[in-house]
Amino acid sequence: MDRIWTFSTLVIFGAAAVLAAASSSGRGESAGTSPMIGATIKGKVVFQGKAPKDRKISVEGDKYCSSCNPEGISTERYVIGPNRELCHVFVYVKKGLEGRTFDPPKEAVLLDQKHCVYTPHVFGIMTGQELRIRNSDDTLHNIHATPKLNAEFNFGQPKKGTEEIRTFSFPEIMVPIKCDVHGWMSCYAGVVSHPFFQVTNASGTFELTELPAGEYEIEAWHEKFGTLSQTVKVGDGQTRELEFTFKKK
Amino acid sequence: MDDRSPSPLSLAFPLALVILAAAVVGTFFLLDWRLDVASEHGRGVDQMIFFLLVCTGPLFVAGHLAVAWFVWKSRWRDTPAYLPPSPRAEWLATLIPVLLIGAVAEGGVLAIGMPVWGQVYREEPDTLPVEIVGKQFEWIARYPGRDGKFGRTEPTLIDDVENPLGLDEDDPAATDDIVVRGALYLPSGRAASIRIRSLDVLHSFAVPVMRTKQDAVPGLVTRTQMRPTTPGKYEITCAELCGMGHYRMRGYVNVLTPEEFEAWRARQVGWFE
Amino acid sequence: MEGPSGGLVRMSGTHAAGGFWTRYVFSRDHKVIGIQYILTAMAMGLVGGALAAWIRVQLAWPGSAGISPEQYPSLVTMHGTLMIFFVVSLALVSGLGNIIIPLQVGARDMAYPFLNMLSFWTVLPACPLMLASFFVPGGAAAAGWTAYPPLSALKGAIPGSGWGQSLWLLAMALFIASFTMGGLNFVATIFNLRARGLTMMRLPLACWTYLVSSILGLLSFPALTAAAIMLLLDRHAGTSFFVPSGVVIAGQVQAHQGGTPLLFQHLFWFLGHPEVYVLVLPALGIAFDVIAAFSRRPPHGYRITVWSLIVVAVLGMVVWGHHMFTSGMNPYLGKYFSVVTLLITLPFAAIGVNLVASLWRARLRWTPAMLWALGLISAVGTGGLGGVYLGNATADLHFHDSYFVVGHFHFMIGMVTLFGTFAGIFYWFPKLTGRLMNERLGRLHFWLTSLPMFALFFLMHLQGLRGMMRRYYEFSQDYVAPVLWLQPVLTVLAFVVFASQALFLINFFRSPFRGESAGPNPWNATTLEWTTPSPAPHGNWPDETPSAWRGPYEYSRNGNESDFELQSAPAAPGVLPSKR
Amino acid sequence: MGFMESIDLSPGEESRIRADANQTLVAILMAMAAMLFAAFTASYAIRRTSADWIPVPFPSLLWLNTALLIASSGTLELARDRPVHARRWLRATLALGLAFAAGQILAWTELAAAGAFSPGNPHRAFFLLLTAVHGAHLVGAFLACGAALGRSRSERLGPCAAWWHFVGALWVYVVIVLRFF
Repeated sequence: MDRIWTFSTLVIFGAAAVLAAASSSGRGESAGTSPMIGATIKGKVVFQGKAPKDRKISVEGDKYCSSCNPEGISTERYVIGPNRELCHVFVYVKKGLEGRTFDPPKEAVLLDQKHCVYTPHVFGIMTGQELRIRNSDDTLHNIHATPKLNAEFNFGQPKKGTEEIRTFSFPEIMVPIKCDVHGWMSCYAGVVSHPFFQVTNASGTFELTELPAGEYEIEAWHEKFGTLSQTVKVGDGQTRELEFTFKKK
Repeated sequence: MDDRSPSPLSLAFPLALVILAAAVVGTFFLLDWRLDVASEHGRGVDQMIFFLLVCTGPLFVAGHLAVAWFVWKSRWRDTPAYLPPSPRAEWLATLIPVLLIGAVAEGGVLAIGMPVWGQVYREEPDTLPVEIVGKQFEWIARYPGRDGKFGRTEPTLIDDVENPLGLDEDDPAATDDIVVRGALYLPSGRAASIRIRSLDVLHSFAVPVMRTKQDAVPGLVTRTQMRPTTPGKYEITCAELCGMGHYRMRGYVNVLTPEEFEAWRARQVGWFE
Repeated sequence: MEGPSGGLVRMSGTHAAGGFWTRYVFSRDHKVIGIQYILTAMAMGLVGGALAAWIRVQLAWPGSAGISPEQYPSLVTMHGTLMIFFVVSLALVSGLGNIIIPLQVGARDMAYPFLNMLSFWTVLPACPLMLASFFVPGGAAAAGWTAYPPLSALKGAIPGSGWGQSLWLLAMALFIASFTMGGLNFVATIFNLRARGLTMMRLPLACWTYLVSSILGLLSFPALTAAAIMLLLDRHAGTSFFVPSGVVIAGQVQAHQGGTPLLFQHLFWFLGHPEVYVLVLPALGIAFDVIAAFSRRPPHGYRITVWSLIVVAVLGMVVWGHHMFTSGMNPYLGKYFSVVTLLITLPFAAIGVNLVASLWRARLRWTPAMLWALGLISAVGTGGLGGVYLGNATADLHFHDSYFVVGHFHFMIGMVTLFGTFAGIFYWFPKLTGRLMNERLGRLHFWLTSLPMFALFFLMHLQGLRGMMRRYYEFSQDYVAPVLWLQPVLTVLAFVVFASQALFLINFFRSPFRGESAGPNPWNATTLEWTTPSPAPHGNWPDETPSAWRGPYEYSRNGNESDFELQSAPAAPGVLPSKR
Repeated sequence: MGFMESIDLSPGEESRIRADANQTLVAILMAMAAMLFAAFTASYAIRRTSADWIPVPFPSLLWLNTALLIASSGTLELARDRPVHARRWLRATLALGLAFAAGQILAWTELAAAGAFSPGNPHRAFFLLLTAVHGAHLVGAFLACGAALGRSRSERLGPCAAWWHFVGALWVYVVIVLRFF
């Protein structure tokens, strides 16, 4: 009897040790764990030319949405600042990280549906990272993703407070997500296999930090203006600045 | 097997039938099944339905009472004597109720139904041209604008946010088209000629209070006509299964007085203006 | 169908009883196959009924059933498909038809026993295939039992349109193949294997209805076959028979071009409408047989009924468009379909009136089978009158796809067919098992099923009048609010109906062992199946097969000693059964 | 074995009833096939009005195939007329039928090589569909005639011949539809 106990204890400890080793080695080069400071690429995205305006969408066919948006809904497509800073641009490392693997962060990306609008309108997510989809509205929304590489999903959230988790398996720029019930509701997910991405905010700036030294192709993507890319070389501890200028196609 | 004493069922069953018939008739008086009607042809549809209710109701009751009566009578009958009716009597016994039902059915549709049906599909002069387009899961209305012409649409131009119908900006007829999401504005008293389209799957443009129902078929333009009578706000629903959001594919018909309607129309701007 | 013939021994009797496997599993005996069908239908009925109950929970208390809006159409689709094709078709048409036809025509078996076995073993795999679709990615088919494209043709249109729809089509293909084989057997058996002396006008009405229904089914199913093949090609081979140009699903323009969705609807309803008669007519035939036996008099107007059946079948094939009044087809076609559809009321009412008139001067015996038959009269009358509303194109502007339609077709292909099936099972049970089913349990089952069902489906008509649309996950429309309080009531009624089927199951599975022993003719009925011992042996008659010397319903003839005369009893000289 | 041994039917009668039942079966099957092709024809008629309808070049090989199939009907009639040589003529019929099938496959590969079966054009789709469904009916004819070859009794030969001729007529119909409409 004793021998069985000893044996099973050994097996359990052994397994735990192997698991611990595996998980620590799996963490690899993910940001934050290595002592190195790394490189930083930051910059700004601007728009040049006559800026199109977001249409106010009247939603009078929908009782709920019109009650929380009596003036109509703005779609957040062309959010352009006073100095032509362009918001909702997805900036990420397109090339230069081949062969490296990164673990997805534990915390999920939250996609909220509130007042018949998706928040955020554009977001980045790592392959394998959880996407938590929440309905904060007291009406039906459905979440219909139409990716090319990843698995399509399409489900409804009829009640306020419901949440669902989805993940993406392959990098894909970009995955359009729509609500079929409310045609104006759309958002985009940039799925990448590394943590070096950012979506510009109202100030149009982005900052990719703790990059390993190397040469990278950085791409900026906007849902209507298309993509721009630049190649940049950074060394350890260095910071490089970039500027992307979109024009109306 | 020969049960000489009458079964309690020979009492209970006819009684159940009588109660059933009474209950069915009763529900029509107890339940609030009447729906308002706000269109001209809708009144005709209601007349048709009312005619059928009035005619088939007694037939329903008569049938149930006949069964109850025969069953009730059989209670005292225990001699195995059955006198077959003469073929003539047999024919008559069948033919008379049959002709009655046939007259109700065919007479109703020919005398009352078809004129109303014609009213819905007739091409009248001086109608208000409107378009209603179904897509998963939304109704989008379009008015031809000042030029009275519907502009060209292209599926490839469809962008749910900026151009839900795929209007072609290069077509001059399209620039002044008025597009309204989820609501149809109509003047009362004037017939609206409604062209119905679908961008994806089958839908059905249904306005229950108007008694209007016409499928939206992709690849096809269907038509219906209605003359609203009473100003008000009436719900549009979808009557053809179109996917998960079918049950809440909603919209409104806003019936305005002619003056209000003109004022409303004057406020609208074309899609590309 | 003239010409002398004999007892038809070898014709169908080229198979022996055999051992366990050939006797009970891969049996070619029509009675065993009939029971296999009925058992299969019962299993599928439990699933279909559970789906209905589940749907009703959602409708009564939205959100509490754990059904999401994209699953709801799947449940509705599967409930409809299972009930129509895998419950009613299998139990009433394939199941009872198999049991009744050879026995009533005095044949040893079906004309093609092997084909008969093959027919069952074709449909059996379709059942797990259909059910499996719940567990594939995207869930079961969700385009309705009508499977209208483009919803059923485009994967992105609804999640169930992926794998689920493919499995649905596959299972339906197997079903159609099976139903075709069964129908061919029915027709060949009734036409060619009738006993000596059994002229067509001496055929019991149950056989007549099976004959008419089989021919109708055989001629209309090819349209669905064609539609299903083309839909399959549209889904998987990139053709566009039914998907038009420029369809945009979730912002993406589909590659299909030029197809016509209305074409599918025409093809579908070319089958779909006759299918209703395929299911309803046999139930009426069974009711005529049962009512004759338990009211101790021949049915009223045998010939009128037979001709009415034929007219119903012929007209039934040219009225499919009344399902499409609002579909966008030419309004003139709407007029035509409306007028011709309402012509069906004439023969159909004749059948109904004859059912009622068959009770005139009756001497009733209150068996459960009789209760079901009487209940059927009420159901077919009410449902039939509802049809007068729906065949009317103008009224249909209001009723199309509303709960009025749901109530109506549940009366016809829910209640009428189910009542007929129960009547048939109670009536012929002793012939199969040698024992009677429990009458007390049977009566209880009747009351607990029929009354709630009537209330349930009748009240749906009123909801339809108010404008409630079918296939809705939830009702938030203002105009239906006054009839929404009915929803929980209807759900409770549905649960009573579903739960009371347990009484039937207990009765059905207990009676073969515990039931009262039945003689060869427990009901003192007249048709040929009651001339053989109960249970009927393999090959149906232990020695020679019977001949028919007289009509099928010789009850209470004046001056006779007993109140019935078997069809096989030799008649007075001069009435020789020289013709078939 | 039970009831198999009890004889209350003369062999002649039995065989006649069997033949009658087979005739019933084939008659219904023909009606069903007619309905099936009617459904396809209706679809064809509706679909051909659309803009993307481009007629596929009709392979001339199909004319030869048609001739083969018509000839096979002739040989089948010879088989029915001459019971002594029935088997020989039946074999000839089957051979002609097989030649037809081979010709069909050849015509298909010819069309496929010309890129005719890429999806899109509805006429191509109908071409494939109608010939394929006709082919399925032909398989039935082969099975029936094969069965008749095994036991070339009139109870089988009659219904088999009916089906064979029907499939031939069906082919002529398909050719007319595909070539001229």
